[in-house]
Amino acid sequence: MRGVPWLELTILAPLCGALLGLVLQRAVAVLALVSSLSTAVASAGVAVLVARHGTIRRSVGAWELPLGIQLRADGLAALVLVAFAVVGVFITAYAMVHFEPGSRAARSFFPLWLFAWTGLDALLLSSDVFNLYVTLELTTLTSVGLVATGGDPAALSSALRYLLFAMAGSLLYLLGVALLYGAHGVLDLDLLGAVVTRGPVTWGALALITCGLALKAPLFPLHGWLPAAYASAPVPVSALLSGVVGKCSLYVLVRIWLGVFGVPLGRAPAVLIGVLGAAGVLWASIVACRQQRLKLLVAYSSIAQLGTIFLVFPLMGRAAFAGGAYLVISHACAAAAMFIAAGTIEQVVGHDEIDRLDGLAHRLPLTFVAFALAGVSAMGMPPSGGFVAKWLLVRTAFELHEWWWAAVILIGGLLSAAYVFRVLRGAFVPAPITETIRRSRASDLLALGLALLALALGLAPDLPLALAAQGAPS
Amino acid sequence: MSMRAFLVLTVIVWTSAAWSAHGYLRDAPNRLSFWVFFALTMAGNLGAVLAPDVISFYVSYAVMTFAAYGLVVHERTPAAFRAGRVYVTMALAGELLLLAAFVLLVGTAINLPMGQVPAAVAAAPRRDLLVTLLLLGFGIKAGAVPLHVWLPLAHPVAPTPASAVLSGAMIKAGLFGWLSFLPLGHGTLGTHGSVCVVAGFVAVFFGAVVGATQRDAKTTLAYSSISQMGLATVAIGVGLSSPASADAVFSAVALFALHHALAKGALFLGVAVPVGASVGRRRIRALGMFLAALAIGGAPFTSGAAAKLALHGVVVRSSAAPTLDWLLSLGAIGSTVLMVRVLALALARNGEAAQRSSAMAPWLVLVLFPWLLIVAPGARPLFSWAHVWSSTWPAAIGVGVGLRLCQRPPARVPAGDVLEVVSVAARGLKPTLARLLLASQAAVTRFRTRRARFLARWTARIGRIDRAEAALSSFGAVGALALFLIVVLLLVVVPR
Amino acid sequence: MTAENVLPVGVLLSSLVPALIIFLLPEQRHGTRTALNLFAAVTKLVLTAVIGWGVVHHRRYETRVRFLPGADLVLHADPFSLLFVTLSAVLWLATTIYAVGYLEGSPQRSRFFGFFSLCVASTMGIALAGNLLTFFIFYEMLTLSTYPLVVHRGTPESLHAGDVYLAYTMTGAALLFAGTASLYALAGSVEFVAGGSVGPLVAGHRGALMLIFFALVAGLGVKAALFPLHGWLPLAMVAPAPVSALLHAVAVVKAGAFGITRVVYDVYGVRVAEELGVMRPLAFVAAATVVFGSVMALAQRDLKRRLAYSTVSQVSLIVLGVAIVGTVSTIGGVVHLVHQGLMKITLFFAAGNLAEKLHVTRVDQMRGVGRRMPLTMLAFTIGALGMIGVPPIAGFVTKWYLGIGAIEAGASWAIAILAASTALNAAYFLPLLRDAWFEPAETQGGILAEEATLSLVLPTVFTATLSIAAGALAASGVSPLAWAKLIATREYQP
Amino acid sequence: MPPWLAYAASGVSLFAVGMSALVLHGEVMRKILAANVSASGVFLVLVALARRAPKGPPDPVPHALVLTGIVVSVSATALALALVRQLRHGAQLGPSDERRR
Repeated sequence: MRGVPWLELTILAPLCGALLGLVLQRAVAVLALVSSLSTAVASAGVAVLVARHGTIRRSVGAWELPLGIQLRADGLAALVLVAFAVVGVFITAYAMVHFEPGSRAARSFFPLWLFAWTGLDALLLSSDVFNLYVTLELTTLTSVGLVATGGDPAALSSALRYLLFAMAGSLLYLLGVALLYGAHGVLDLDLLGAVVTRGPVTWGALALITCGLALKAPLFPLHGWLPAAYASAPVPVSALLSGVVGKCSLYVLVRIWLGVFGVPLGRAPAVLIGVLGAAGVLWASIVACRQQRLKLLVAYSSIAQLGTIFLVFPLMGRAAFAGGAYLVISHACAAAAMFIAAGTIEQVVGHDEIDRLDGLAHRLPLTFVAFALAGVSAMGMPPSGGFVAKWLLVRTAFELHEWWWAAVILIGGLLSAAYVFRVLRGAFVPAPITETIRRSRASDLLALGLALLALALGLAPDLPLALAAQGAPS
Repeated sequence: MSMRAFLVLTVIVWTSAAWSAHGYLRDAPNRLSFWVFFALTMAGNLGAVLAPDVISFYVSYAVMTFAAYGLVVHERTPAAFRAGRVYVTMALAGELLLLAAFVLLVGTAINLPMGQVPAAVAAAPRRDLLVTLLLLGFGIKAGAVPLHVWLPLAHPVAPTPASAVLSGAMIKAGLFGWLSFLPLGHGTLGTHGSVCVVAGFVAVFFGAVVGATQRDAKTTLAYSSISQMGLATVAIGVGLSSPASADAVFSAVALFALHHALAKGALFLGVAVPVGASVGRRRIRALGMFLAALAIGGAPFTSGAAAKLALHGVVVRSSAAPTLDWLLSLGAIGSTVLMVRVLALALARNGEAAQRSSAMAPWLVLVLFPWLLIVAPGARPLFSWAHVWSSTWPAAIGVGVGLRLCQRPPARVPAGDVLEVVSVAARGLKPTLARLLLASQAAVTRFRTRRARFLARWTARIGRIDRAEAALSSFGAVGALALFLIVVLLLVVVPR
Repeated sequence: MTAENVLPVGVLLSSLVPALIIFLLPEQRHGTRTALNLFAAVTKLVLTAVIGWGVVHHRRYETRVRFLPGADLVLHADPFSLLFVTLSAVLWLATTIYAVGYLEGSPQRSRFFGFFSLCVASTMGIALAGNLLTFFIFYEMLTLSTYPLVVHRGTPESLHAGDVYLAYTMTGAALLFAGTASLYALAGSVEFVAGGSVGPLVAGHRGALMLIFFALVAGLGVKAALFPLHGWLPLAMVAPAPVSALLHAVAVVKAGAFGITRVVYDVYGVRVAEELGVMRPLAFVAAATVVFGSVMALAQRDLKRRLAYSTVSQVSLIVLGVAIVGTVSTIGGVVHLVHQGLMKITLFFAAGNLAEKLHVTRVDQMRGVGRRMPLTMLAFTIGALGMIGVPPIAGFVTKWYLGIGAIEAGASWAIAILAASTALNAAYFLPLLRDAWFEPAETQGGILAEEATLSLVLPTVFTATLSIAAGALAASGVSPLAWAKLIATREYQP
Repeated sequence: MPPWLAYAASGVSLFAVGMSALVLHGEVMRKILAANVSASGVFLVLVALARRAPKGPPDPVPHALVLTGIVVSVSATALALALVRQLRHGAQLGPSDERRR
């Protein structure tokens, strides 16, 4: 078990799949599936390893620091890695259903997705600020490409906007990294954490890095690029963007805060981030309630959920940290499920306008069930992963006697109930019996599977929480 | 021992009424309903008399009370429904008062044997309140003034056999309640006693005066019941204020109840006895009614005389004995007047149920049974000259007054007397109430409109978020906000 | 893995598993579904009986699963949970039979029965929950699984009712969540223990505990329809009759009242709550609701709305009993949980029968219905008289104990509330009974000619019989009253 | 002011100029160019930092970083250009389309 280079495999498996996919275009879907499954197995391997032995570090190709690249997996990384891998497999499978085999879109989607996944896994396992930059860029650029696979003008222009915003964010981040390196001469997170002190350089780096990542994450009010990109992309892309890729920048920010800034700079900037996160929860939830299109609704819901995760900054502590991690993974499942369900609806009726979905549930029962179950998690109602996360965050807020964070989370939950049920209530309108739609139920089953995963996370949180606690801040 | 009298009267009155109803209702459309409620009421009444403990008493009593509603409204006429409404309202109030009393009395020990009740009441921490509740609660059933208003409405509208049990047996359940629950002989309750005595005499005269103005035999009979129950109330009052008289009160009230139940039952049934064209039957009916009326009037050698003698025995123990005694005799005048009126009204017409054949036999039982009382041991004084005189002169005056009234009947007081006043007052209040209702409806509407307007305003306000959200997606806004974020972050981290 | 560990889960699963199977069954498999439902209901009753026997014999039934730090998932059976479990299990059986008849031939029965069983499963979880978090989880599951039933018809009115239901219950849920989480934050862990467990915290956290209490009670008060949180209940009556039965008797408002009782007695402990001074406000709110609900009921012209407001009033009697400190009033409150359920479900069944067979939905259409549907109206009469408090029907026992409890606790004002409740109940029920029985019918066939079908009448008569039995046999050892006494004595042990 | 600092400062200014152009210019090509200018600014900062130590050989790490950064920047630019091209080519959108948004 220990002999197998699981960490490297999690990166290599999707990378190989992507490269082979570029060459063997006919078998690209099968290749993607195989490599997704291998990645999942490798991720599981990492998780088992971390669960048993705690944080693991490996130097790639035996090159030592500072020039070599070191991979590091602690509990948080392992947990997110596994969760993303599972969701990734589902998305791959869904894409196989969604895209016509051999189509142009399929040929470009699978390799890009696997490249993105490569970047994603590398990002999760990165241990220095520059590697984080590179992997984040890899993920972002491939994501932009993925958005553009839609091919229509809306998708292209929103991809372009996404790219420009992301470039700006990356550059801000990189300048921050440059400042840090200039001041301290190291890039490794732990080493930086050990040497970083108060001072103008640190302050500047903090401001630049935080702002850059806030732009990419996105943190309210810098989220302007996101809804259009999510809504205009092909469904599998929306699912993986909001479920998986969308958490990257946040992950980087958490890593850097945990490793570098958290201790010396005190709580004030963390509270600022929390305030923006809270504002984002409320803002995006209200906007989500007002959307006419289902995909936009889910997109805004994702922004709101991200906002909730940003609350771990002011609540920093073991329980809140676990809550944040839990929200990341359960939202990964739930958001993907919701997007897949929305995609199915759009595919069947040709639109995704919420007010015109009345009675559709009779024709697409499984789709609506999947959406409803994912909605339960998004609302943070028990039993679901969303509930567990909310519980951990709210409880921490009360433990810190800062009830206002709890209030924001609870109000956010109420608003999310409002938009989820806005979709679901139409399901109960009786519809005249129309022709049954002949189509594959695979996409429904996949959405349902993801939604059930989100629920299952709420039934047995013990194991994931134990994993997240490995190497977590105390 | 004296409580057995209640069992006897209950059984006899109910049996005869049932017998009589069998014929009376032979072809009535709602027979089934009548018998169901008749049986239920009877079961409740018997249960109350036989109850071994408080809870069984209360349950039986309540069953009786609510089932009797079915008897009151049996005819389904508007008058019946009105009477029913009044009855059920009053009965419910009575039940509530009693429930409160029982709760105060026994707490969770709902199995308190009936025999221990008076002592328990006397020892209860809130004795006075408790006694008040009991007096009022049972007083409603017993038709004590001013709680009697349902009685003259309800008794006459019921089918005659039902009137007989309502007036004959059921109001005795109220008396039974008083006797069983009040702490007679367990301490002095002066105020309660005096109030009872006063209320009792008020009932005696009020019932007689109002009853004398009635045009309907059954209503007059109902007022007679009110008047007669006033006598029992007086006795209870004396018993409350002087513990020494308790035994006498028990036997007097029991005897009185027995007498009144049977005689009143006989009078009510007599109203309905059909005679058709037969002169013989008509004479029998007239004679029977006359005998029963004599008893109620307290003429010598009747059960009424025996009952009054017993009451006299109670009253003399009171501190105000001469006055009370005199008032009793005065009351007897009233009773007789009412009886004359009843006879005149009832005999002027054929039995109301002429077309429905009703058995005469059960009626005769009721007529004749009370006479047994005067041959009972202990009735010796009935035959003393003094007593004969004291019971004759009021009766004679009463007959005179009654006959005079028959020639020139006074203006009729509407049945339900005080209730009419209340209804008129209520009618006066109606516009006010309607205005209040309208005002409250308007307030609700106003609230709803305001809420709707408020919501609409806020929805519109929240709607502005759409424009703001659209603005947030421009490069310029994001750039400015990002710059702002950097500045704020710096401001926040840089120590001052 | 002993029987003691497994049985509570068994009770839960006996409706959860059928729910899942029903969802998967094709719509047309009506026979299979009915059989499954009945089998499950009977299984649950048997399991409940076994546990009941065990609890009487001092066995300890508990299932504990590790869940979150400081908060396990716990199902346990104590006398109070068993009271609620038994009530729900019995009424579930009745309601299932009723619903099978009521929904004959209507669409979406699979969805209906699936969510119905899910509701009952959630209710079982609520009843058996061994700590506040477990309680909350099932409480929220109940919220979610009742929504589809409320909007089952899919008409604009029912969708509106669903919206309002969600708005109320979700807000309540948020408050309950806040209260629960903050109590856990304060106390570390909140198990349900007779006599409560937060006592030691009173010294340092008086204000916080008071606030948390009000948050919890407000959260629960939404489901218990405490004024002014009752707005959803009268609207929800647009749902089919079995759903009303479920909302009013089997699960929802009961869950709220049950939760308040749990919070008062097993989280805070009655002495602690009294010392915090939160019982009096609770009692006042409950009292206000009793009167308010009755007055509103009087003003309603729609039969089911009248019944709904009657529930608002009656459920608050439970809360009133719970909030007046004293063993006897507690008995009154707790036993009313059962009594109100039995009587109100009878009333809703009967109202459903009237609407179904005679299309009688308004109170002014009741003339003569007693002749046309005698069994139904007999049941209705028993329920209505019971609500008024006529002995020997169950409602009388409640009022008796509440009355004594109020006097015992020196809260004589509550007597006035009881009296007002009785008078108002009489005012809005008796005219219906008069119209039904004493007014002539518009049409009249042979007797029973117009009576509803057997599967509608049977449960109606069954619950009516239970209402009488619960009152008439209150003194016996197996009555709800005897059980409530057991519960109350346990809570007041020093 | 040591020379490295001057370079670094000018790098930062370049970055700022690029960023403001990225935000302020409506034309999408200009935005892409602005991003590149901005990136050059960052690279300049990094290169300047490599020579921070007054004596000895320059720090090799920043060079590695800059090289990697350039690769990233070029890829991003290429992607952006490809998107613009496809947009104009496929959708017949005028160059001013971006401005209207």
